[in-house]
Amino acid sequence: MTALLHRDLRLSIRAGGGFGLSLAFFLIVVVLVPFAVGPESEILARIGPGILWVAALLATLLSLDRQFALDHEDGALPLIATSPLPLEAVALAKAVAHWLTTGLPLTLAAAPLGVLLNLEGTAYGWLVLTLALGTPALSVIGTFGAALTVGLRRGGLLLSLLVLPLYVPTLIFGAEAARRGAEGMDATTPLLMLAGITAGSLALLPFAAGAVLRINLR
Amino acid sequence: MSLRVEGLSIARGGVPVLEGLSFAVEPGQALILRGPNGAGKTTLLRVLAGLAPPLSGRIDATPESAAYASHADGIKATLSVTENLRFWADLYGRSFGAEVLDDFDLRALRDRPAGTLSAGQSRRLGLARLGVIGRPVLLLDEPTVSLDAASVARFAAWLRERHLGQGGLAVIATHVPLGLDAPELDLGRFRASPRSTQGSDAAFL
Amino acid sequence: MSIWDYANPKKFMDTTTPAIPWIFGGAALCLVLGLVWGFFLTPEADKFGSSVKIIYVHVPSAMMAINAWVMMLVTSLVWLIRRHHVSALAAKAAAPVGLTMTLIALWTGAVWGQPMWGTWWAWDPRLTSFLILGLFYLGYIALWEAIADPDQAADLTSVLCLVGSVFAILSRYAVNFWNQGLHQGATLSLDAEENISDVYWLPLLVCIVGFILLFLALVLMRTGTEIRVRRLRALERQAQRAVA
Amino acid sequence: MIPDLGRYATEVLSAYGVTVLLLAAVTGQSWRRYRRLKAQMDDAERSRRDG
Repeated sequence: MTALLHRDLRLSIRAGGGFGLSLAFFLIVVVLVPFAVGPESEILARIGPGILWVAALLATLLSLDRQFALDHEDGALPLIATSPLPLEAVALAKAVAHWLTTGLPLTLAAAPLGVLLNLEGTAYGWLVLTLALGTPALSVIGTFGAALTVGLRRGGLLLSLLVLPLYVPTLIFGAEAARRGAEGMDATTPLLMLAGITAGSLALLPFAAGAVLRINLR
Repeated sequence: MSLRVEGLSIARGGVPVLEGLSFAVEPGQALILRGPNGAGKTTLLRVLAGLAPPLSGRIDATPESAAYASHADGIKATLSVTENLRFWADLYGRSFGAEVLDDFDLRALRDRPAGTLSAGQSRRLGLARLGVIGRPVLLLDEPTVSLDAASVARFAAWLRERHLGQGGLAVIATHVPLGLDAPELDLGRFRASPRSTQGSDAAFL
Repeated sequence: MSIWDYANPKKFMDTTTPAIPWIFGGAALCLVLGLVWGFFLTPEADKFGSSVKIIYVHVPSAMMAINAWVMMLVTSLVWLIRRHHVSALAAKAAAPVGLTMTLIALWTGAVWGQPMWGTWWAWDPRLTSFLILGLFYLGYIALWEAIADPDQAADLTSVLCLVGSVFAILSRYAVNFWNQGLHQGATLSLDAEENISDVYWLPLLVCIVGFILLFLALVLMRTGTEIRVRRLRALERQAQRAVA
Repeated sequence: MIPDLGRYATEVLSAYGVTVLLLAAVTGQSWRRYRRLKAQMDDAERSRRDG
């Protein structure tokens, strides 16, 4: 599994697009929002955590369709599928690689970008904490969606439609925990739910993604 | 280590293509699949590789013993030749020995990014994967496509000495004579009857 | 005779085809009776005025929107476990009907909310949940349409239905939690069946039966259509093979 | 004929209207497709029996 993870990481670093595209998109959204809603810092500070969460979600969505598409195009997928590595592990490796190239950089970039949205002192910690807890779930759920649509023409649009409702609970609990934390309210429940979704997705969805890949490779 | 197939029926897209197929390949032996386009050569190899389930019949082979090679080589253009091969070695938990580079005449190319290789060169790289992963059962789908005569001979020599000679076996779909002393199996004889009652369409007939 | 005998497409068609007109008749009868009763013959409620009449279309459609998804979940499981084609096709047939029910529930819910909340759309937990349910239906239908091979499509949509169900329940919980945080329990709930009097309850019951029968008739009819599509395709491919 | 709906007339009427419209639409679509496929199927069965 580390072999596949290692290769995917190296590929996305060589291609350059992996990190760059999602981060650039994240930056663009955060820079544009103040132009659209006005420069009042109280408003920006209040909607900031939500904006950053939506931006992170969309940036994640942006890079999903390449997860299996490249391996499908050059024929590597059936070769990997016939290797000793079970497809469930392949899906998990892909999800981890995706998180390391999008979720993790987004989490790290969120705090500096929060300055642009006038976040208050405690809000930074909550934002980074919720993103660190929540983005793995976004990657695993997205991997399941990418596995569903592998090999489909116009799979990208369909992928967004399929993944969008699946992202709703993660977004709600993640943004809610960040907001409550920032406003000094008790954020234990949404934080626990967020961690639960991430743990559950990590544990179960690779099996669904593996099953779906097997069907798509038939 | 041998590969036995008994009463195998297989389908492509829910339609039966081959029925009642039986054969056995012993260690050191190769089997050449023959038949016109659409006869089911690729489908059979995919079923043997475990990518698709058979409609019925039995495949007896040691699990985790087969390697499949399709038309496409799954080569990553931004990785070098060595990096590509090392990935497959790692994935199969094998050590990567440089002698494979000689077997497939890749030594001079080993640090080139795979994206800069010609079609024939990248095919050689694709085949070199088989040397790296060391599986005793090879399922090869048109392995010689885009290879020149010298490369075909080199590949045949590798197959004969390094693979079959070491007790491996192979099932090969090819139109090009490889110069192997191997029996041929004409799939045309096993074509599924149009009245076949197998396959997912049959429930609606 | 076992219930699984009906999983044979021919047996299914032979049994359901004669029944469809009767179910449709029953559905039409109940719907006309229930809606006319509800629309013309029920009194206004103290608090809600005449807007209470909306429950006769809202409650049944909302129920069927959820029941249709549950039915799809069951038939998807049957397909994955027992590989009965009729089951997979029934799930495919039910999805557009379920989507229609969701749209009706959304529209009538929004229209109900307009006088109550003074706005056409409020992020009320129930309305939001139905919006998400509608997205699930859309994705499910789009996935069926996108895949050419029917068996592969059946497999993939079934897995999506399974995973989607888990996330739909999660979303329901999440949405409840999320909105509660915005304004404390001030939302008006539509189904106060427990304290509703018989004057409203009886016509509502007739409407619910009507919606159930209509759903049943539509699903049976659409499943029949899907079976015929598959049979035509199978015959065509058999003819092609005979020529080749 | 139509009962006095008071100030909620628009809401109630549009709710019933949209419901009837959507139900009619899905029923109509299902029915048309059912008829079309039945005709195609009958054609296919006939030519199979004759041919």
